[in-house]
Amino acid sequence: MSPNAITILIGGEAGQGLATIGQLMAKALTRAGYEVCVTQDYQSRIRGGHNTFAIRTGPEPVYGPEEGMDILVALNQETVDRHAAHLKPGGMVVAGQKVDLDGHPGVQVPFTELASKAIYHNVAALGVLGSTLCGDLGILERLVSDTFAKKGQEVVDANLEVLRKAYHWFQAQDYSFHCLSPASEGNAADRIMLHGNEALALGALAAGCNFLSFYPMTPSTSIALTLIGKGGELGLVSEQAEDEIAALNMALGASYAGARACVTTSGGGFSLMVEAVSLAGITETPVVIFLVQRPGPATGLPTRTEQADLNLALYAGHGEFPRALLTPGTVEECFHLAHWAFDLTERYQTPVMVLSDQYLADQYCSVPRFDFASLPEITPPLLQVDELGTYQRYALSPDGVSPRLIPGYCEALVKVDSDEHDEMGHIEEGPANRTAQNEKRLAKASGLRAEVIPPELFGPEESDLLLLCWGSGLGACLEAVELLQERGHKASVLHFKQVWPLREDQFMPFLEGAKTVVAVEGNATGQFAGLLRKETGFAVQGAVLRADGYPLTATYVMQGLESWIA
Amino acid sequence: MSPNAITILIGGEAGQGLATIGQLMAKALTRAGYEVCVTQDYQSRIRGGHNTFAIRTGPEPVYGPEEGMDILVALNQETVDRHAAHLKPGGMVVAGQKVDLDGHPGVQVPFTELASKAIYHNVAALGVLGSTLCGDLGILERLVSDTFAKKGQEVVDANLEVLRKAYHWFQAQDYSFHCLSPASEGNAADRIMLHGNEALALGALAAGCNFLSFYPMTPSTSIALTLIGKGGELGLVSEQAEDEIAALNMALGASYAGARACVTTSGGGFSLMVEAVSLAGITETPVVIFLVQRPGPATGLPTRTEQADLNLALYAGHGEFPRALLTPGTVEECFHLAHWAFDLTERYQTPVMVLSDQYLADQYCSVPRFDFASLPEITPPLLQVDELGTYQRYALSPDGVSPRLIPGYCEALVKVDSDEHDEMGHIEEGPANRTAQNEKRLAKASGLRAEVIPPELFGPEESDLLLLCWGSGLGACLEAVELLQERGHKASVLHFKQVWPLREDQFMPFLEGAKTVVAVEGNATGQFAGLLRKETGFAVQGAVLRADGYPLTATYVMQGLESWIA
Amino acid sequence: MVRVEDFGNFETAWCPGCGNHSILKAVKQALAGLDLAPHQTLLVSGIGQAAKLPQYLHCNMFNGLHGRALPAATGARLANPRLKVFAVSGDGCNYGEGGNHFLAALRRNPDITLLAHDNQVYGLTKGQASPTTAQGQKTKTQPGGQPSVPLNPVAIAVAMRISLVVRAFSGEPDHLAAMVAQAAETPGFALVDILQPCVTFNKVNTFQWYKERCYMLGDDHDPTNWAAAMRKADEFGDRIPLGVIWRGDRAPFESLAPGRGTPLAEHRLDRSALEKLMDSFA
Amino acid sequence: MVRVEDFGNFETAWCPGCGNHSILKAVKQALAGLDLAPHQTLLVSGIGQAAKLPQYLHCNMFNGLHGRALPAATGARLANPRLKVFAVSGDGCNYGEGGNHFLAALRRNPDITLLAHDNQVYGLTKGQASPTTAQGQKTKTQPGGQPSVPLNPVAIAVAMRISLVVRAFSGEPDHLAAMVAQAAETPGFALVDILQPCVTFNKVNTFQWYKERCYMLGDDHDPTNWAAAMRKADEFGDRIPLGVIWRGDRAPFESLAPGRGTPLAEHRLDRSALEKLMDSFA
Ligand SMILES: Cc1ncc(C[n+]2csc(CCOP(=O)(O)OP(=O)(O)O)c2C)c(N)n1
Ligand SMILES: Cc1ncc(C[n+]2csc(CCOP(=O)(O)OP(=O)(O)O)c2C)c(N)n1
Ligand code: SF4
Ligand code: SF4
Ligand SMILES: [Mg+2]
Ligand SMILES: [Mg+2]
Repeated sequence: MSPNAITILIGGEAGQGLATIGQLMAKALTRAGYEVCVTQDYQSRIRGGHNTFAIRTGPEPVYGPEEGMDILVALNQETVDRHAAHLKPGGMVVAGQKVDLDGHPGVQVPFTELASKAIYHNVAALGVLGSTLCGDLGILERLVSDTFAKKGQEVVDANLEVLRKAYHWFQAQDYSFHCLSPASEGNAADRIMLHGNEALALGALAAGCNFLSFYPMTPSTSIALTLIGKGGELGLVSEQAEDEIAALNMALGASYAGARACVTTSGGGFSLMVEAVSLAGITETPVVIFLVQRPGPATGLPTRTEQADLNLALYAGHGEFPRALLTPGTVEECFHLAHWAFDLTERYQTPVMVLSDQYLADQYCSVPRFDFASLPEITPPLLQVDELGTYQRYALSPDGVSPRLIPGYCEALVKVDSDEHDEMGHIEEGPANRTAQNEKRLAKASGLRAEVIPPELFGPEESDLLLLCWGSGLGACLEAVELLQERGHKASVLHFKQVWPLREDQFMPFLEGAKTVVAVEGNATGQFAGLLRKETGFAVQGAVLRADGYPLTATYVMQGLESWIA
Repeated sequence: MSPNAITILIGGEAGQGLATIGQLMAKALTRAGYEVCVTQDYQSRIRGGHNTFAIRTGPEPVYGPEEGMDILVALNQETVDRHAAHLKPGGMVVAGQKVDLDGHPGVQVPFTELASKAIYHNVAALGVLGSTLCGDLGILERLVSDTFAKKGQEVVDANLEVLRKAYHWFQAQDYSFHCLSPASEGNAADRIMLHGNEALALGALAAGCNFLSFYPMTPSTSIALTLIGKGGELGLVSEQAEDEIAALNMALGASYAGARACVTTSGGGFSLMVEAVSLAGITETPVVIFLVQRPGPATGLPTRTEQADLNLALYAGHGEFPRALLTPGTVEECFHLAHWAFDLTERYQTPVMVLSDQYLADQYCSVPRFDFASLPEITPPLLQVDELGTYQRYALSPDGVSPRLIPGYCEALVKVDSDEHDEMGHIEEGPANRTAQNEKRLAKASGLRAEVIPPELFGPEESDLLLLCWGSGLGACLEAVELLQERGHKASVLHFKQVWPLREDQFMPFLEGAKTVVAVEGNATGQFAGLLRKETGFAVQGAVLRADGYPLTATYVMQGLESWIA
Repeated sequence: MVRVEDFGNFETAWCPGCGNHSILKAVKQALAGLDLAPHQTLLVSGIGQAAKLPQYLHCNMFNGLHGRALPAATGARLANPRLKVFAVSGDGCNYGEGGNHFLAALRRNPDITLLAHDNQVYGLTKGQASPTTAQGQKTKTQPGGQPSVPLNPVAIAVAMRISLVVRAFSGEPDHLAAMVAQAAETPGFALVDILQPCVTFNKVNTFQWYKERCYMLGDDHDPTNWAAAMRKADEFGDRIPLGVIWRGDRAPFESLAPGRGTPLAEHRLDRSALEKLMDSFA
Repeated sequence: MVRVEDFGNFETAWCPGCGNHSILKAVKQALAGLDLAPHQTLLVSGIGQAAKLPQYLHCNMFNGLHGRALPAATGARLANPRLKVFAVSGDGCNYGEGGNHFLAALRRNPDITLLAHDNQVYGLTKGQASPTTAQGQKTKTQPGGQPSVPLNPVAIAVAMRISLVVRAFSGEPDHLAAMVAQAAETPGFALVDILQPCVTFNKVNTFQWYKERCYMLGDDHDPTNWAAAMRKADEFGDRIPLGVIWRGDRAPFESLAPGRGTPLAEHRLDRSALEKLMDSFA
């Protein structure tokens, strides 16, 4: 973690535009070549309440949020009241003139002077903010031009004027903030900024996903929004279903008929899909399920984060059938694992789930452009078979995978069945057939095991303290390990970006080579640690668990580790 | 297992009345004081196909089905063709005159001579069958009288005549079958015969269950049928819901408003209830879910048996909240655990599930009459509170349990909430409140742990071979252990009638005291063995798994154990 | 005498100008008018902006799952006849996720008043099309326009002849309060479909849009004439009739459903009946 | 030329005398008449006795979950316009468990023919009331009589003006075959509600019961007149009209839904479009 990293926290009510300012600023920093990592905190309401948009940025990689901030952009008084006490030394507040800084260092921006209309205030804030960081005005100008281009030159010009006025206003102030250390050369050119859900959508599109059925549910909706907004040109068919049950059944119908299909949802919606997950299992129909977690049970905390649906995802569906669960830890992994999910589900014809959570979903990051050319081609299903008369959808095979034909292209018939069926796909209730088909389906688990993505180890192979994490827990653990190492501990992180299946051979040496293994999870019961014990017998020595709706942070992890590092 | 036990297998098409003959015969045996244990095998169709009704009976306890039979009642030729080869030495076939015995010993009953109309043929078969076993004609006569009483004396008399004619017809035959050893004195008076689902319903009614909402699904429907058929007089309110989602939400609404409520379903329906299970968790609303398993995935084998929904039941519902899972092994346990389920859910205000399966659901058994007076009273919720103004549905408490008031009886308001809420029940998204309420809910797990029903050990505490089983696996294991002991093995059975929570202290000594532990389960992946390892780290040495739709039998278990007992 | 103030005054999470504010006021006014004390009333809701209403007044509350207000309300009504039961939720909740329960309620006709806040959009999840969004209307998830036609819940309810079918508008609060009161007093299922501007996400069906189209049904409309009611139910475009569209005389569900009709919380176990019941297995 | 024999002859698991046998025959007849070869047709079904129909003829088949035939069919239709898509299931499947999808299909109007075998009972699960069982009818789970009124799917479908609404009867197999063919040829959603005696579990709505009541709609009925169609849809008692109750002119869903309209299996990844798309994140 860069010692040169700083945090800008923008706070205000829902509807005040804080996300707009934040996104513009984060994008400007990305274009300037900085590393950027955003954490968003909002409430389940459209107006009012108290929301924040935190940008952590610097010339070197940043992994996640920290508790304090260097610059506090206060769109209202409440922001000062709640957060100013956490200003770091040398930090400052940026606020409007009606906000009382309450003795904290900072500036009161004369927004009404800088911008004639309220709609320009966001750009004014951007100008001031850019200026405090000694940002390049040219980059800000281009960003503003790009952003408002669709609205015509007049709007662009008006915004540019406000931007410049605000930028210069701050420079004229008798106030200086330590400028950001320069970004590394060359970083600027090939970077994009997107959040976890956008990266999932982009990965799906890169995998040729062309069908989406979904029912809106925070925090998953922006995957659907991105797929629809960006995928339309690629020919993506999308339909907002009447409910989540319809969404998954529709995706399965589409997949059967030739689509590369996915659904997006969160815990409650996923619960409603459980029966159809089982249908995907027995019909052997490929489908990717994006499950973006939020705290439960039931409606719980709709806009907050948690990693508590792991068990449900592992065992969703009655009866037994194989599956794979991918759990990206970063925005980049969101992209790659979304692509991989389609690859796996297509080849194994069984449901593949990608688990994210609100924190990662809303986390904007600057990342290198994705290299589409390096991605493997995904083999499409068959449109023709030679043996027209003898084609059988569920032909037995050693690896459990049968040739999947799309109906309507040749005379062979494609029969898929929710009942136990024979090789042709017709209902068949006999025990020998049952055993053959059940074992055929379960046999696909071996292939999935063979292709498991190994967990990634950061730090020494033999450690005093090994932090075990999965999915979005990565950033906090990486930063905590840096702190631990600074304090002289031989600490490592073992991060699982695939939590099912698990393969002991890939990680047992690290667990056994560590003096102490502590699970770090965003839930109250240590679900992954439980899974690990089930599969390997290995019991972690401790756990740092967070289930208050907020993401794991290095500070939180360090506090939780206190007894282990005393 | 009694060496004097015999098996009567009745086979025929759906619609031929084999279940009627079987039920009458089993009831006659029960009234005569015999032990009875029935296994039913049928298909997912209303007419045709091939079904069987197997009665295992004798003077001493019988645990489950066996593979061969002593008497084969063949209602059609297919029955002879399929089953006669498995006749045990000394066994016989009972068939009509159109059925070719194919060289097997037996009698061809002149049904048309014995009974003028086809509707009497069932009673004729009963008469012959009773006669082969040297059954008491008086018992058969009373049974027939009771059965047809509702239809008037004329019908009773006509049936009695047929019964007697058939009984005497067999006695006049030049054919003898070894009579059943006499039943123990006194057994006759205080026995009833019912199947697993009826026992669950009776247990529920004994617990004061007064609300049922359900959607029909084999093999769970007969719980609902029994609750409705028998519970009406007790004031039970029932409603067939539009779907399973409605069923559980309706039950929760009813429970909130003062009902003692349950739902009945099987795997697919339960999958649809998953979201509402989570709602029960966060709203802390008592409800009992009867989940009668059948083979999946999806529609699977609708009329067959499996124990493959354990994982789903354990983790159903997004987010984290406590629950209890009860898994009766016998018809008697069905009764007692159904009662206990209501007791637990009422006191811990969290969902309690009872897992059965098709095999146990349809298993008629003769059992001693239940002693209602010995059952604990279940404490009802409050109708009044003192502190009208300050009553809070979710008041924090050390054990996590808050006073549950029924609305409408006093001025205190009862607010329950699917969102995270404060003590009053209003939406509250703050982290401190979240942690307090989440921990409050999870704290109830301690109480549930304290009350866990320990697994039952049959056989020596230190064994060479310990068979681990749960739910309906008990009978097959008990019989297998008898066989093992006969063959000189120091074998035991450890049976779990509660699979969640688990308490190591209750059973680890037995696991560790055994040379070899083998899990015996009705699924393909050893779900309970996995749970055990997760909770204790203990890995079983072997597993006998059955997932072809048929129940575990002693023969199947012995075959599976071959490598362990060589 | 119950007064409007007895229901309290809560801070809401709704946008300023949202039609929900008027609906909340009208509900309080109706309850006070009916002399229904907070503890005698149960509001069951799903999830959405509309579904937050029960959070904002003193009453018994069952805030359940998105789409599932009606089954929970039906269960509560069956269990406890002491309570006056309302189901309160949005168009997405009632006609989208919960559509099957809406259909079932039309068949059952339980003694429940359904307040369906119909802003023709998903509010809480930020502006996707709802089942009542107009065909062709553009949203972020339907950038090419909503391909489906809107559901006409009023027509479907009339087709099924439930006890009362009302169309109301949050911009006519007194009429709305009167309609809510009439619905609550109707034995059997009463649907009050309430047109409600969402100032943030529905820029088509604005207050003005409704105001220009809505008119009060007069005495010339006979709500017991089914064909006439169907015609009025079908009217939703340039003109939108407000008031009682249909009044039927079906018996309420509770009067036909099994059970004794006494509150279930008062049942006590009858051991001798149980013993008799066990005899039937002997 | 496709012949009836091309669809094969399978042994069924239905009871002798069940109306499903005639429906199966009529479906084959209709498909042959339309010259639709087995591989050009997709039958999507739920679970139930009716839903077994696709098991008994040569055709592409997606035998899905109880209640979920319509969403699966909709997905298949969106993905693959080469297929003629039918959804086939019982009254319980379509109007009970699957009610919400029925409502959604009425809004969407996809180019799907829904064959709803309406035996007014749950057959496969042995005789419980279905959503179309008459009020008061006694069953084992409704020993006091079904408390709800039956759903009128035909009236609801007319109220929503889908492309075609038909009432047919398995006892009029030629008429049924003609209706199935007309439905299949209709672009947009076509509901064929088929009265079907269940000889085993429905002792009220027998063949005779239907036979006595059903009559063919004549030329005097104008299926494009909505009010007239509503009246005919509402007729279900002493007399039951058979034939086209309503014919509408709504555009089929696929023509309005996003996507290019080409079969999705033929899409190939456009890397340069993807690169451009990535630019929008820079
Ligand atoms: C099972 C489930 N799916 C989705 C959601 C997300 N969700 C919450 S409210 C809502 C839509 C609300 O629309 P509406 O019912 O019209 O209410 P409004 O906000 O417009 O008042 C959705 C989709 C959820 N909470 N649960
Ligand atoms: C989720 C789920 N719930 C319940 C069932 C059990 N089930 C199978 S068919 C059926 C009812 C069938 O009735 P209907 O759709 O009218 O078809 P029919 O048998 O009368 O033709 C039910 C309840 C199931 N398979 N899945
Ligand atoms: S988003 Fe719309 S419905 Fe929700 S509170 Fe705001 S105006 Fe009202
Ligand atoms: S039970 Fe009824 S619907 Fe099912 S096959 Fe038999 S007659 Fe037909
Ligand atoms: Mg709405
Ligand atoms: Mg039916």
